[in-house]
Amino acid sequence: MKTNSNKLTKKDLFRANWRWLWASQLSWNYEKMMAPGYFYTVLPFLKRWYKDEELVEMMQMQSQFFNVNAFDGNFIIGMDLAIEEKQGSKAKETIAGLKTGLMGPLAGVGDTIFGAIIPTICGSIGAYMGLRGNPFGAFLWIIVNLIVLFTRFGFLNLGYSQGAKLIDSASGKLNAITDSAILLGVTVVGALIPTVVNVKVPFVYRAGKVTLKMQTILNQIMPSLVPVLLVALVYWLLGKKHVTSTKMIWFVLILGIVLSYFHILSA
Amino acid sequence: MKTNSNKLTKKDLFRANWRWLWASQLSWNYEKMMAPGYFYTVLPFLKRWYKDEELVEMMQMQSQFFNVNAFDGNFIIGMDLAIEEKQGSKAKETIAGLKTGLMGPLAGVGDTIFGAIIPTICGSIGAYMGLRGNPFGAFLWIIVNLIVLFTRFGFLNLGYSQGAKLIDSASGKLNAITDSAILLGVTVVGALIPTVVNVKVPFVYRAGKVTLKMQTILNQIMPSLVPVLLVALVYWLLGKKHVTSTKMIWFVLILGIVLSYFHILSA
Amino acid sequence: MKTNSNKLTKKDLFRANWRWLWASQLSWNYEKMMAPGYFYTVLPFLKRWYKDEELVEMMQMQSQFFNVNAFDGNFIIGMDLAIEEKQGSKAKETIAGLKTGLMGPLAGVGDTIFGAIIPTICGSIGAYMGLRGNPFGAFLWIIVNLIVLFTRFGFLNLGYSQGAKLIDSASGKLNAITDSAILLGVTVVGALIPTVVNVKVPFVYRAGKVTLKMQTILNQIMPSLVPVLLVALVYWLLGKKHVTSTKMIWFVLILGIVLSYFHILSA
Amino acid sequence: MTIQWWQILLLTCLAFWAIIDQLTVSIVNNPLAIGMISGIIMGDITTGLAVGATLQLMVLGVSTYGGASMPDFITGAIVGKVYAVISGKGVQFAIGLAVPVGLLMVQLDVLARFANTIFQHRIDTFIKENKPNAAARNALWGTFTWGFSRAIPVFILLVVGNDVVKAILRIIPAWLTDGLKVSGHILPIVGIAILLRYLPTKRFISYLAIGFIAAAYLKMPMLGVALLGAALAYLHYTREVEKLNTKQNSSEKVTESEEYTNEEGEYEN
Amino acid sequence: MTIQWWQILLLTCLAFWAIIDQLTVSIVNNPLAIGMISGIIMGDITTGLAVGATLQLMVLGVSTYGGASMPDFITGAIVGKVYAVISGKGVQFAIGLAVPVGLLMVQLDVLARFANTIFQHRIDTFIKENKPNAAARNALWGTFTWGFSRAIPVFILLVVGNDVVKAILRIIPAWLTDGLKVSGHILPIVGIAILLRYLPTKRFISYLAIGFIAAAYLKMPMLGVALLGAALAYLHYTREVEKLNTKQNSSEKVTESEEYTNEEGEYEN
Amino acid sequence: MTIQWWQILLLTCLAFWAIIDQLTVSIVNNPLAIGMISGIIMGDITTGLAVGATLQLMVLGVSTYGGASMPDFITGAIVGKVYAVISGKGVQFAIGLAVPVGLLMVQLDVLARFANTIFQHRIDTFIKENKPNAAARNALWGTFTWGFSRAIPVFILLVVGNDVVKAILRIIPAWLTDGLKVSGHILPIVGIAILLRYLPTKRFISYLAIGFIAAAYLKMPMLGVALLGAALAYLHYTREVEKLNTKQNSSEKVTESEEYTNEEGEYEN
Ligand SMILES: OC[C@H]1O[C@H](O)[C@@H](O)[C@@H](O)[C@@H]1O
Ligand SMILES: OC[C@H]1O[C@H](O)[C@@H](O)[C@@H](O)[C@@H]1O
Ligand SMILES: OC[C@H]1O[C@H](O)[C@@H](O)[C@@H](O)[C@@H]1O
Repeated sequence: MKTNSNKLTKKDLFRANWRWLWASQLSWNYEKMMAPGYFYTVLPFLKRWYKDEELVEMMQMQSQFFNVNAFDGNFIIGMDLAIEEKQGSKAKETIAGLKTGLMGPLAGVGDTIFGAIIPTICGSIGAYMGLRGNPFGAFLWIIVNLIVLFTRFGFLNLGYSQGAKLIDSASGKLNAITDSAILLGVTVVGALIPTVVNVKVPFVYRAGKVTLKMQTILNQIMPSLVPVLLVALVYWLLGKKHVTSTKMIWFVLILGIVLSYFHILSA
Repeated sequence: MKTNSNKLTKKDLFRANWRWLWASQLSWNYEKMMAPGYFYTVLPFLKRWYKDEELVEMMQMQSQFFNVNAFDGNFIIGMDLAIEEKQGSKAKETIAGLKTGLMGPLAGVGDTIFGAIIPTICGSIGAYMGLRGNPFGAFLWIIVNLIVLFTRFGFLNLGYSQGAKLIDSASGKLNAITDSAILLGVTVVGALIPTVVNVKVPFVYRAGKVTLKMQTILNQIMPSLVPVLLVALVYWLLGKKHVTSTKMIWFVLILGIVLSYFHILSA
Repeated sequence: MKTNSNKLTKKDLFRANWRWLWASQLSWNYEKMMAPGYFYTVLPFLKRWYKDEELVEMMQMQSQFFNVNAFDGNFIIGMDLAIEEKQGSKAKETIAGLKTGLMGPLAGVGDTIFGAIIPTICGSIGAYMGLRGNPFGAFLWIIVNLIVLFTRFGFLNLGYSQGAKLIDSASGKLNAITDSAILLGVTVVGALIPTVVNVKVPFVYRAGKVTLKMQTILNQIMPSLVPVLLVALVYWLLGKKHVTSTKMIWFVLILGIVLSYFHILSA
Repeated sequence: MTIQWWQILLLTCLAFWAIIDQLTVSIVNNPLAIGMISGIIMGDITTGLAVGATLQLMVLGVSTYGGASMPDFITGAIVGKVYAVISGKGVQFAIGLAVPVGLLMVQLDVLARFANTIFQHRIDTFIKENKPNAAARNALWGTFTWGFSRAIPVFILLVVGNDVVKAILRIIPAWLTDGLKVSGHILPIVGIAILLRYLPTKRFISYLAIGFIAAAYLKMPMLGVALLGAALAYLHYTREVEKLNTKQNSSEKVTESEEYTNEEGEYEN
Repeated sequence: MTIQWWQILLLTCLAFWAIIDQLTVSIVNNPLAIGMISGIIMGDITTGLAVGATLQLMVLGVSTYGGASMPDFITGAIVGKVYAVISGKGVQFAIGLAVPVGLLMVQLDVLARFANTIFQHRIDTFIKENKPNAAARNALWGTFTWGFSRAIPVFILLVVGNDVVKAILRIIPAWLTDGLKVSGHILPIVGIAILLRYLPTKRFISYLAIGFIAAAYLKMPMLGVALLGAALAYLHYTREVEKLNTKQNSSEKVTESEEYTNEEGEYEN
Repeated sequence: MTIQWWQILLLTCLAFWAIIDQLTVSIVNNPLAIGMISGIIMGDITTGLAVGATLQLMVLGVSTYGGASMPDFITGAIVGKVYAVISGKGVQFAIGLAVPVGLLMVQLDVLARFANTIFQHRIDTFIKENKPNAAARNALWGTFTWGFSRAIPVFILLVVGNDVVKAILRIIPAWLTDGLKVSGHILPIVGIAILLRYLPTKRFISYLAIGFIAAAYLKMPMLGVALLGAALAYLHYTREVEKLNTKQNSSEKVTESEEYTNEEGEYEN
């Protein structure tokens, strides 16, 4: 169980920030995306708070599918740390739900600000100067980037204070909070499926003047039908004996190539 | 009450399938659409399970408004039989809700597959061959139709097993299931009103350059306002003394002709 | 508390109608729109039913933000009177919720009928006649207006009878009704924010061929983001000490001019 | 070339069967197949195929949804084919004939769907009187309304000739056919209203509104609404079951449940 | 032709009344009627009708929603009509004058709606001090802000002449009129925020979000949102009532309610 | 002009760093900066800026969302710049080279993201075996897959020359690159499915459906769905807390709670 003796210090939060800065996307992969980065960031704290079985359980929870914008996503880590600090592994499900529920919107906001607005403004200024041989715009952008870098550290601390507030106001109601967090998470996953899994059925039936686009017909039945069916299939397979996630990843990898080869799916 | 001695056999299910195949649309009518077909299909089972008052009640329930695609709609009959077999007339409201809730989506899926996709493919192949005097395409389509015919029989059995599963998992919770089934049914009816009742107000006010389309203004107040008002009117009238459904059907029939005559409604 | 001795008479209802007819929009203002009119209309009844502290409280409730179409909005006053007559100040929150919940839809319906349909029809007939020097159309419109004027009086009475029905059927359940009324009201306010507060960010970033419309980017983050932030700001400020609504109105007034001056907001 | 009495008989039967086939087994449910069969009966399979194929291309993907009446080019194919052979004027002539016949059939289709409400009311009455078998018979009598709606006009056309179609179309006033179309569109209201009276609608009126909003305001297709409905139904189900459990708990094991409350926090899925 | 002092007086009163009429009884609430009446006052009803009718056509279906300010062609009609008669230059000249006047009125309309916030604050204060009658008076004083917002400019225009309009329009800087427009659009925020503080918003914050999502993301019109809100409110109501009943049952008739649980199944609506 | 070995070394390191920079500190995460730095290394900052700026304009606002692979004009900038200097053929030649290199990098980006799934599986295994440090190491080893995915091709290109790119692009069959793209798009399904198995999804399946409906049918963006989810979560929360309170009340103060019920009406927020 949690040991109150080790309250998180400013240094601890900085350390989390630092680890996230470097690790968040380094082992980004198609299966669980930023899961390694998240895991790596919180690991020192897990080791401090938990032992043995409990540690394994918490590490497993912290290495589930995760994807967010790297710039503002540490907000979630801040909240996580605040909650775990107070509640320990009792909050396992709460964290799992919160992570899932918050990653979607923070990705959207972060990608818009840090992926679209800032690069477009700095890029166009810099490029027009650069074309005239003036390096000032390029330097300006680097300076902006340094300021942004500095700002990123704030999100985690913000998340930490919000998380602390949440958990304080909810003392004695962890069950209710956990349920609500999962509810939010599951709702977001429901929306994630049609958003993240972006495949089409390119098959077009043609005979004389008649063309029948398969994707159009599928949309009439249900939008994003193919992603839903694929998720259902994999979900179901994962419930079978002897099916590991490694096997599944190979299965889906080959499935993608095969279905693409026969023009059944296209990206 | 239900008599356990008469468990449904494969022959029973085949018989239901057979009756549905022939009767589903034969007495299709504007008032209750496929209600006669549904009633005819389940009648032998009703007679086996219920007597007197109970029989009348269940027959009445089974002859309410029903409309589905004839090819996949027997799925609902399968579920129905599985549930009634276990619960008898206690499940009256459950069945009423389920029928109403499932008919909409099964109509959509069935119409797309059996009404649009297959005929378009077979039809275009067949027509192009036919134009060159080659009857092969026409025969091919007949063969496809025979395969489809065969497949149709599967849906009822599938429904039967799903229904059995549902009712088993819910033993002792029939009230909750009934409520939920009705909830689903009522939701679908809410969507049925603007979908099935397709009338417009063609009235256009014109004075000089000014045109005022009545339907556009009505849409600003509420989409599908006219269907809603008509349903409300008929619902309200049906609650009056001496108003029978026969009177209502004549009323609506004449109403339609009159409103059309004065260009107040158009199809 | 309510005094049963003073049951509302027809004359009372007429008086309410009359006051609403004249006062509803006279002190219409940007801050609380028709609040003065509503307050003025119900004041005689408040004075009859309540004293001292209770009176102040009820007057405060009756002078909150309110906006509706003046022609059909008295329906709400009718409901209000029926409920207060039975329940007195216990119904304070119920009334607050109902007013807020019903004003939106009644505004929409009233504006369509009395603000769009009737003026368009009467106006086009009258104008075409007027252009040919024929005053008949103008007089016709005046007659229509007199009929409309007469009709307006009916809505309040209709509201009164509906309110009485509601409150009778719900005896002993006022808490539940109050909650539901507020729920409805809050839902409508949620929709009011993006509807009523209609401002855009006109800022467009340009560099060479690159244009970046600020409003488009903001919409990507969240539609109606600016109105939401502004409401949140004012809501938050109102919670501070020494912040009065008078100060807020000046603050927002100047804010609008300043933000417009710097092209940050436009109408 | 003239037509033989046995050909008229066969073609009339074919017209009868064609509509019943569509409503039941759906084996020759298309202009192409019916055109071919007419061709066989008339001894000229190639023209039959050509007429059927041409009409087929005109209705590709057109299908009857929710009981709407469509131009019936299947019946059109029979008549068109026959006249093409009799007159010897070829496929285009046949099409020119098949199309108005197909359009005429829309009116008769509407009529058949109307006529069947009579059987519906008889069913309702017989059920009330607990006469299941009588009711069952009425569920099948539609066979004749449907069948004759196609067989009779084909028979007349083959015996009396083409002019009769035009005459009939001239006699029926437009306001009546238009009016019947509107009536056909609003008649389901009666069935829906009866259903709403039958179900405990008042208790679930909120869900009626939600379904309506989804379809009318948000233009969600039926499967989407049903999915939403199922989600809400499952929520309701969980809540009801929870209530059941609470009730049982509260009576059986008051002390235990309280301990659980104090313990608070251990999550269980 | 010159204008008489009693004509000026009558026309000024007409301008005052025209706006009050719109806000209250709505009998002559349109350019057509006001144009006609100005015509009567000026002794030339035909031109009055023509001016009014032309302006009427320009505002057909334009109406003020949610307190937005529209070009006021009613006031425009008065001034336009008068100058048409005085100058003798006819209808087109009158229109050319009425339009800028109508546009100027937008600014004054905004100003009147601003000025009334003063009465609002006095109402709020008097209510707090429990002076209902004083508060009531302030609910009517808007009569003068509204009325004079139209009467004064019309009076000036008739006395001083047309050039003054152009001068005024030239003096008021664009940033101020633009700014006032923006302020007008965001001022309701204060009222809404006060309302939110007044209602127990926190408890129902979820519904605030749902209403917002429906309007902002799904573009549902207000009546649709209200319908959804009503559906959710009714759901809430049923649940609360159910809870009340359970509480009463659980105390009054514990044994019976348990029997019901065990019985399970008999449906009751 | 020929290239020196230390220049090759520096440029290879730059390619390695450029991608790591994007994934971590994001300081020189754009073609412009990298073009400039290559220019410094090659001793011709002006051309470097020109190449970088031109490529920059081609990717304005293009960014990688949800792990999609984009043409990598940052790596393109390095190669392009170098060849522009070596060949002396100027900026346009450099761009003509940078673009295919950037496109080639899409394939290698996909490959790196694939390769990292190996580390993912090692992490999962080490966690199961309670070896946190070993797992942590694997969370960083992606550095090399990412880094080398850019460094190696740049190195080869600088040493062996341009033709090798074309050769490689010719060898890799289209069905494989297309197939890998599809696989990349559907692989997240595995992570999502594992997550769904991990969370108590069945209890909350209704909300899964609601989230899906909002995104798929109503096209609501993610933040909107999350807002809706938060609203529903808060509703759930209030209800759960209420239940907790009821339980405590019902045991502690039965009599009081009943009085409250009878009193009925006094509203409390
Ligand atoms: O739309 C469902 C269903 O409605 C009616 O019953 C007919 O039009 C059928 O052809 C159709 O399949
Ligand atoms: O939109 C409702 C209502 O809003 C304001 O009060 C005015 O613009 C009225 O004219 C309008 O009817
Ligand atoms: O979309 C969120 C996130 O997804 C992936 O992790 C990458 O594409 C990031 O660049 C992006 O910010």
